[in-house]
Amino acid sequence: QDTKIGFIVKQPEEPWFQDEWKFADQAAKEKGFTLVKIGAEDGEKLMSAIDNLGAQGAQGFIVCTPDVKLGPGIAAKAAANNLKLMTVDDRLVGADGKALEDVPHMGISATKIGEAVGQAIVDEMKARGWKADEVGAIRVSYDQLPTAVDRVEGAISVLKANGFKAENIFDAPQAKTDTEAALNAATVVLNAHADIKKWVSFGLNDEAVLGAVRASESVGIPADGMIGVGIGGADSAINEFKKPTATGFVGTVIISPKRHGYETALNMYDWVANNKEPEKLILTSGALAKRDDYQKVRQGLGIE
Amino acid sequence: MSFLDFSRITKTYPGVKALSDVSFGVDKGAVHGLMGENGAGKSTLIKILSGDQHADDGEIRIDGKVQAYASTRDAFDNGVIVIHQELQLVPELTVAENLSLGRFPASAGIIAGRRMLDDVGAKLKSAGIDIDMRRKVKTLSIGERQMVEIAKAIMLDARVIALDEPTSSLSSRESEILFSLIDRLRGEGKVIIYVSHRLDEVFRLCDSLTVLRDGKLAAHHASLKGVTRDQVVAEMVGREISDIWGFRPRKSGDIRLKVDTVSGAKLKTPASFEARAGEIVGFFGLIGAGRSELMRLVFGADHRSGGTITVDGKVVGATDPHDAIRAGIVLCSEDRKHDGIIQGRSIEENINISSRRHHARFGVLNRASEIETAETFIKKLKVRTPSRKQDIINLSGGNQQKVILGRWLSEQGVRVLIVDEPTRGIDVGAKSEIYELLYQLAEDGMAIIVVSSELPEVMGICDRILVMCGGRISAELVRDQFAEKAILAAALPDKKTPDAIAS
Amino acid sequence: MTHRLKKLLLGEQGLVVIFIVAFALVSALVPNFLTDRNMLGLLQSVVTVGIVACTMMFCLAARDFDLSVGSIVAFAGMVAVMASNYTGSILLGLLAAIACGAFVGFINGVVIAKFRINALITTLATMQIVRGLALIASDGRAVGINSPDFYQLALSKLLGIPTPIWILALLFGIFGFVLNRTVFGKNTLAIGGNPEASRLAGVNVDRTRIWIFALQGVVCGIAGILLASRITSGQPNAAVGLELSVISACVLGGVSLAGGRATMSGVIVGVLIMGIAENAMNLLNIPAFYQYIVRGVILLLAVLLDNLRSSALGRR
Amino acid sequence: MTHRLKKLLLGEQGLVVIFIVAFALVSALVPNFLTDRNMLGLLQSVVTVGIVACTMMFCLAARDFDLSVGSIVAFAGMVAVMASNYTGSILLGLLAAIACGAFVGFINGVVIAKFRINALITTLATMQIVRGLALIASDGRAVGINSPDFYQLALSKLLGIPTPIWILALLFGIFGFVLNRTVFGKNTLAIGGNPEASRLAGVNVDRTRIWIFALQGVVCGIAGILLASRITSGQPNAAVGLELSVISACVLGGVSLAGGRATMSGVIVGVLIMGIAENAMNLLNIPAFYQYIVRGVILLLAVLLDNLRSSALGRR
Ligand SMILES: Nc1ncnc2c1ncn2[C@@H]1O[C@H](COP(=O)(O)OP(=O)(O)OP(=O)(O)O)[C@@H](O)[C@H]1O
Ligand SMILES: Nc1ncnc2c1ncn2[C@@H]1O[C@H](COP(=O)(O)OP(=O)(O)OP(=O)(O)O)[C@@H](O)[C@H]1O
Ligand SMILES: [Mg+2]
Ligand SMILES: [Mg+2]
Repeated sequence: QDTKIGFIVKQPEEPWFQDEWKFADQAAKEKGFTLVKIGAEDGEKLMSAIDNLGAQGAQGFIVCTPDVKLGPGIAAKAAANNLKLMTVDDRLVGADGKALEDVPHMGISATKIGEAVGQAIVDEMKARGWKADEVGAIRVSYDQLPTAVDRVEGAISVLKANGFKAENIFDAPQAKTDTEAALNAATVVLNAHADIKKWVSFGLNDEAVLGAVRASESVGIPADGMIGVGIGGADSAINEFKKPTATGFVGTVIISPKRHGYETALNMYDWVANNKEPEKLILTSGALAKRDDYQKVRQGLGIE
Repeated sequence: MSFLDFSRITKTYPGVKALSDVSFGVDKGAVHGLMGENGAGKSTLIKILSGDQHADDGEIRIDGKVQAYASTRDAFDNGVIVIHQELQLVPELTVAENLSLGRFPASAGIIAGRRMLDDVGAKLKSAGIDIDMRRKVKTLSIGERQMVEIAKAIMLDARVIALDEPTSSLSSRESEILFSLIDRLRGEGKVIIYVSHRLDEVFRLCDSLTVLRDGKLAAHHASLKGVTRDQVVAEMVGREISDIWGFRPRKSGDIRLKVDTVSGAKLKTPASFEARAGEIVGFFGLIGAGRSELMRLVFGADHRSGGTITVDGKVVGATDPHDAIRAGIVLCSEDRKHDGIIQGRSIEENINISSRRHHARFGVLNRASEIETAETFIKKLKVRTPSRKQDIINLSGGNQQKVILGRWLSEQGVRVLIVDEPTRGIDVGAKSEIYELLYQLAEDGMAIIVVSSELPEVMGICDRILVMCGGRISAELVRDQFAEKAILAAALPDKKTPDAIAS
Repeated sequence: MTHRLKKLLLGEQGLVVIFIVAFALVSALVPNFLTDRNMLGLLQSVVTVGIVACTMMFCLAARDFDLSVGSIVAFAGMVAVMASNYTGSILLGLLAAIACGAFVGFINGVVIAKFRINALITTLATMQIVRGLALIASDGRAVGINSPDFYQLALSKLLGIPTPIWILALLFGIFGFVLNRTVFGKNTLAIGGNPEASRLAGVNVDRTRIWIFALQGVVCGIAGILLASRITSGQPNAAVGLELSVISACVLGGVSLAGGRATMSGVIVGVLIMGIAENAMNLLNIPAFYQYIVRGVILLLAVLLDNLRSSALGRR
Repeated sequence: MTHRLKKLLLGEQGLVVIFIVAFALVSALVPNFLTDRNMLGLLQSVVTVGIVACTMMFCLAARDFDLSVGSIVAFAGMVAVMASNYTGSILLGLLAAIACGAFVGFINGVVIAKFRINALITTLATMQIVRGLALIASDGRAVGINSPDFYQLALSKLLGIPTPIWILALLFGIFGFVLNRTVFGKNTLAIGGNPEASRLAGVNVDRTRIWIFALQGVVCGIAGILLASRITSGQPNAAVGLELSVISACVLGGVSLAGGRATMSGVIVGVLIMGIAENAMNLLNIPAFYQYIVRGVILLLAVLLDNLRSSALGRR
């Protein structure tokens, strides 16, 4: 019987997940198994997707869940369909809020990425010689998404540890997770605090930070008055680095879709085909990429 | 004091005093006529009686008790049933369901379908109305719908029944059914209020009569003995009208419209006829004779499955009304609510919708000429309204009809004017003016086709009459051959004696 | 023979016939489609949409519109979980969820019917407010279920078929009956077909509309409970965009947005078409971006076919 | 005095008066609201919604519905960027974007008007198809702009006011004129008021509807270009959910979903109310979850106020 492995992701339109899929496909080609890619934006779709995999006769699947609290449900569904289960990016938790240790996981903690962003901002501020109390911070927030909260809170914790005052951090809630919404929200913050000339910004992903950077441009803050550090390192960030002149988008913390996609798929294949159980927990790390070194960083992560 | 008493009823709409200080009474077992020009306030009075509208002042008493209804439901519960001027039916429901709406026979909310059909069937049969009660209302013709509407009057045991222009789209045969129904109700001691613009009917049916003018009581006749028609007309219109038809002979010219073996989905038998320049051709028939269907085919409103239409020798490939209009054929449709008025828009826009393309330049409106056209026709047709900007839905039924007529009379380059029941709901005074307008248009060389269910009307104003029956043209008579008997005989599908039906 | 076929196709149930043909085609062409497991999975995947479509049908038939269903489903799910956790009684949790759903629906109905505020705006507003409440109550995070019995709602089976599917079938039956055989159903159709005539005929239009929205709330509450049980947690972000799926399923099933026209069989077909499309696309492993296009094309084809059918009917 | 005030409030422009009062209130109560910078920021934030609302007004006034606007905006933005990059000419890119928008709109119109397919379903289908195309064309990734001149579309200013705002004002002016002073506008309103009567009055209903959708496409193309310039890239995920914002702005501005009623001033007010609400909430630093609730309440209040006004009018 052929090996069939599912790969379910929560936001199939996002470049990040597209990349994960792409690298998982690569593994599938190398090992000669079938990869079934399904997008599941919410818990209900996810449950259907697992049923669907079961019906197709898959042996296991990898999932990036729309919500970590779905843990027990996913585990039960997988067992009911006799499917091996691995998670990627986001780790499942039980009803008690503790991680489901039994489910093999590969990922990176949202808080850790956020801290890397915060560190990058602090470093850039030092390089530019900015003092913490003359700088405003735009927290482009999307609190509906728990991961987003963890990321920005990670960044804020580093900023605060480096002398940033809480009252200089301004919330710019985006109504949706696209650049336009971030742009509109950040514009309001910038205009409400016209006296502050130096700004830093961070958010859920590259698009959010790009919105803040665009907002600073539209109200006339020059590129050297803004430090934006994104998360993801997909094309929208790379495009920014390719622009002829530098913008306020200083860097992005790239997380490697290659490891997350390729390795998880490979591990699942080994588990299914050779009964070799994967490690329970593999944590990857992000790498900061900036205008001058992004190509090198990407190569280092195996994605160029 | 009478059984039903209106006292000092006053009602104002924005910009319009619809009723002021109207008082009169009606006795049990009497049919009381209510007449007046378009916009005189008849429907408003009926709506107040039905609990649909609330009077600003004054009160209604039945059997000495003051009636204060919060809703139409209260009115039913107090034995008041009103048949409104505009049809109030739900197209997607069946006839039986429409007649039971608001009072379905049910237990625990579940409809007793069998009982509903039995009830409705019995009532319809006793009233002599022959309509399949399982049909959805949307498949009925206007006339049939009107009969369904009328049937509502007998569905409940009412004390007071008000009928607002119930015969406006009925032909004489169906009207007769209604009249015998009214006679029966009168015999049962009900109070019946009867609104109509047809003097013949009012004199045939009514025991007493009230005339409204500009929202005020113009006359009250406790008995119709010794009252003449001319007197009533004068009370209504404020002047004498000697000859309402005012027919004058014309010379007719070449053939304008030639309809050759035209057929469609709802008119299987191909029909052919022609109309000359300057000629007024009448189409008479009973409900369902297919006149409206034929005219809709000529106008391109429905899909034509065969035949040709020529105007002034040129073939019209009309597949859509706007093609027909460009070729010089216009149709003023019989169903003003569904096919005529454009709700939510002003009188001005309703008049100009078709003709404005002649005045617009590069698609930009010529405001001055639009205003002028609107004002002209409001004046010419005596539309009663505070301003040309009034939403057409706020006009009285007859005034809406005038606005729709104005739409077509203001159109330019018309060679063939088809009017389907043009004077439906229009008062006598305005009628004669509309006829006069038709004569003028005919004299200017237009071919005019008048579809009407009112035999006196077609006989009064037409040069030639075509009679339709069962979807085919069954007779053709020129003016000096006009005779009621002959026309009715041709209109009747079965060979019953026409005397039984003649009005 | 061909005559009888024509009659069948063009009759009231023509949509159902078309659906059966399409179903047979998909079964033949898509591997693994017609297996017991997949059929059950398919049915389970349409439970939420299907349940909510039952009352959305009434709503649309009465010329109304309800955008708040997605939020109510999420909110009711949250309430079910939180109340169960708090009281320790699953039953109380379920009752609380249904009560909350009914309450929101009732408010919708009152605002729309009594204050005469446009249904689109009203339900758009409650959609936001209720979603906000769900987020605030849970601080934006999913709430886990304490008692594993709660999962049993969705996992338990009767005759080999999971409970939610039974509930769905039951609701289809009930609301089909209500639409055609009760005063409430006929009044709904009448209001949609001609509100003015219904009012003049003495139908209590306001009360009927309020009932429709309240029922919609109850049904959303049930859907929310089943969803929470199925995904084993209350999620404030659940069922985003549900309203559009439900409304399209209804319209696909021949419910007129202009009111006055609806059949339960049509709605069932509409719901199933949407579910089958999703299911088959995943079975065929169609890439995510192409799924958008296929979904769009299927929608168009489905209505186009039905239109051809009914225009053939008109010309008959 | 009070009489004149009453007349003003209850007149045609009463909604505008209410809006001005509300605006004054917000200005007084919300710090930093009434600053030049914030006003410009506010206006820029409503450019997309405002532009698309111009033609959505026509669409709704003709009793139609367009859900595909968000997808068209994203797609047109992608096309503008990709075509500019490919040809090296920004002008060609812009033309291509507008042509694509017009094409999609035209297809919508033809399917709806000629094949008589429900507008909701049709545009839901094109919404999916077009979004799918945008995703496929870009492989789901943002596409950067090669020539920095492209940014200037959004950044350049005239008399201190950014170009997009001028364009918005211009379109408001043009479509206000078209609605009230042209045959096309009046025909649109007539079709919405009574489609059958309009057809029988010689209005070419099909052609008018096709034009409306095609225009909607053109306008979405313009909005897409400005958006791409503003965010300096073509993003296939842009403008998701735009349709709902635009439709609510229109309905808030008194456009009737039952057709036949629309004013440009109303739509402008609707667009601004939505923009001001967002802006003020962020200035007041209202937490994200509470923003949902506030947004809902403002929507309700705005329509309620307008209803009170017009029912007072009825009772005058
Ligand atoms: N809702 C309304 N808003 C404003 N004016 C109205 C409204 N309803 C009726 N009117 C006005 O009130 C007056 C009386 O109307 P009504 O319908 O009672 O006339 P009517 O006597 O029935 O005329 P017709 O013979 O044409 O049916 C008319 O001038 C009409 O324009
Ligand atoms: N939508 C429809 N579906 C089925 N039958 C219809 C429909 N509309 C009309 N008919 C039938 O077609 C026949 C012709 O109706 P039509 O309206 O043309 O008659 P008419 O001569 O104009 O009479 P009137 O207008 O006085 O009713 C009638 O028997 C009617 O019942
Ligand atoms: Mg009247
Ligand atoms: Mg007729």
